[in-house]
Amino acid sequence: MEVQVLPGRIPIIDVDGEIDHYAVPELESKIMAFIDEGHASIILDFSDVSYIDSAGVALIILSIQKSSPLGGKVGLVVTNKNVLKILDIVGITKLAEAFSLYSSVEEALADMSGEQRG
Amino acid sequence: MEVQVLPGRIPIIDVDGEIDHYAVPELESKIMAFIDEGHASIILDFSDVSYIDSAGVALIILSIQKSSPLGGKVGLVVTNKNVLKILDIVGITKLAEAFSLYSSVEEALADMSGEQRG
Amino acid sequence: MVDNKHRIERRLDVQSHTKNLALIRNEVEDVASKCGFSDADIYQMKVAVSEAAANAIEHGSPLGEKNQVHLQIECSPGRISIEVIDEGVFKARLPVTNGRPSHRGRGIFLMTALMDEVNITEGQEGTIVRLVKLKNKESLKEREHFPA
Amino acid sequence: MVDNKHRIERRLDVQSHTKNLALIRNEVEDVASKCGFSDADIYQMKVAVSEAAANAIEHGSPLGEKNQVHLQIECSPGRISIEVIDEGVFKARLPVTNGRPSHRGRGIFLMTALMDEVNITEGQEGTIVRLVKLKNKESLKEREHFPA
Ligand SMILES: Nc1ncnc2c1ncn2[C@@H]1O[C@H](COP(=O)(O)OP(=O)(O)O)[C@@H](O)[C@H]1O
Ligand SMILES: Nc1ncnc2c1ncn2[C@@H]1O[C@H](COP(=O)(O)OP(=O)(O)O)[C@@H](O)[C@H]1O
Repeated sequence: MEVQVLPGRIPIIDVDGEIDHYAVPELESKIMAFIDEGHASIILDFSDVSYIDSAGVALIILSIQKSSPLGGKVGLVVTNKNVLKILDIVGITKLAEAFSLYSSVEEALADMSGEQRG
Repeated sequence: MEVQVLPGRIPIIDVDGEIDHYAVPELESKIMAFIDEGHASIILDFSDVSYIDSAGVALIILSIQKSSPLGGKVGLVVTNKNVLKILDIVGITKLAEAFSLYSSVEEALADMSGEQRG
Repeated sequence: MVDNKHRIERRLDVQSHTKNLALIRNEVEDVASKCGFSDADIYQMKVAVSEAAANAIEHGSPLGEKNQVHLQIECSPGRISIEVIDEGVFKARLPVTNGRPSHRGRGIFLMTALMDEVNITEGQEGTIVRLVKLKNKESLKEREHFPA
Repeated sequence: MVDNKHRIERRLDVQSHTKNLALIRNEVEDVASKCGFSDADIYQMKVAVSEAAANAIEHGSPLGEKNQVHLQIECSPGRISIEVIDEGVFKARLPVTNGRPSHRGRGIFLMTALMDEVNITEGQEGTIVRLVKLKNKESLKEREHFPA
């Protein structure tokens, strides 16, 4: 996991590899701590994630539930077809409250930065 | 379903019989409409409920989710052992946010009225 | 060695409508009590079957009330097996409510929690949910320790 | 009439720890690809098996890492069957998070969504989850319409 924070820009959390029940506990505590530091809105960049299961799904929902009461929003970037299929099955792709799905980091930044400045 | 509203007292919604996927849609719209009328806190009296399944569980959770943002609370009265077992399995008995479980209407009124006056 | 006096088979086909859930539960109760299951066991299988039938009606009936739900109950001395069969395709999508994760989706979990065996098969003609409950589970466990 | 060249049986017993989930998924991938399943099918069964194994580790291992998780894979030409067996008792309780309904509890649903058959049995020695996937489902369906 790698975090990119630039002043005036929404932070990007870059996760790669397999997000399973083994990887999630550490990822979860890092992401929760990062939001707690005052980063209400984040971009989760899963472009290089090759595998996700229900633990990863729970992580996404938890991030939204943490970010939303702080007035923030979670942008999720997914490109892998198999990963997208899992997110579709559990309904993540249809979430609309404090959440958006993107196919690239650029798209996420363009869309979410507009809102943040408002 | 029978609703008892007395001035200065938390309204009691008395449900009896079987709360299944057939009964819930009507119950749900009535209870939601009732909360919408300005009754943030309610007591759901399930003392005479002989059967409940996941539709009834969803109804309880929905009531809490409707009542909680209005500053209200849902008190649930359950006496039937079989019904209690189902609520236990799905975790309802352990919910603590804007929700309490009681074994009699009197107990619910005594406990919830104190909080309401505060 | 099957005690044929206690072997019961029953089939029920009903219109796919939630108003028939009570009918389905009654059928289960009738057979299970004839088979000698306890009240607590009967209550649990009624809930499990009702969940499966509600899914058959809500998710497994592409033609709505024109479809049917099929119930097949088989009871041998120590065991009841109840199949709920619909005429649809398993829908692999969890519902979303107002853009938020849904408070629903507890039906399949309840079945597994209440029964000893749950089998969900996506058949050619429709989804088949088989629910099995064993009688006298404790005595079975004892048998393990004292083999005949 | 079974094509023995394509019949594979494999057994794996691992320590009950989530770090071994990747190992379990690799084993599934290895057998399933030897059996000729498509990449999409293999991905789906890896997720389903991983969910079952995660449950075995998190809910079905009363002694924690002292327990084992057992994987039994059988592949015949048109069909793979994967059993995940633990050493615990099925826990019939959904988790609650901070007094609110949990965002968890999607594992069993995912298994049913991704496989053609899911069987959960509360055995004497532990919970047995059997996951089955069929190959060439479309051709099976065609056969229905054009019987030999
Ligand atoms: N008989 C069925 N036919 C088609 N899809 C089904 C069937 N049973 C379950 N499903 C799918 O599984 C999901 C989860 O089912 P369940 O756990 O009972 O919760 P719910 O019905 O409340 O959504 C359903 O939303 C549906 O997508
Ligand atoms: N192998 C198992 N042993 C014991 N209990 C289990 C097992 N698998 C599932 N369960 C029970 O079923 C519940 C639902 O499982 P699942 O749908 O995978 O969601 P989650 O594991 O995220 O809670 C678990 O919380 C647990 O109570």
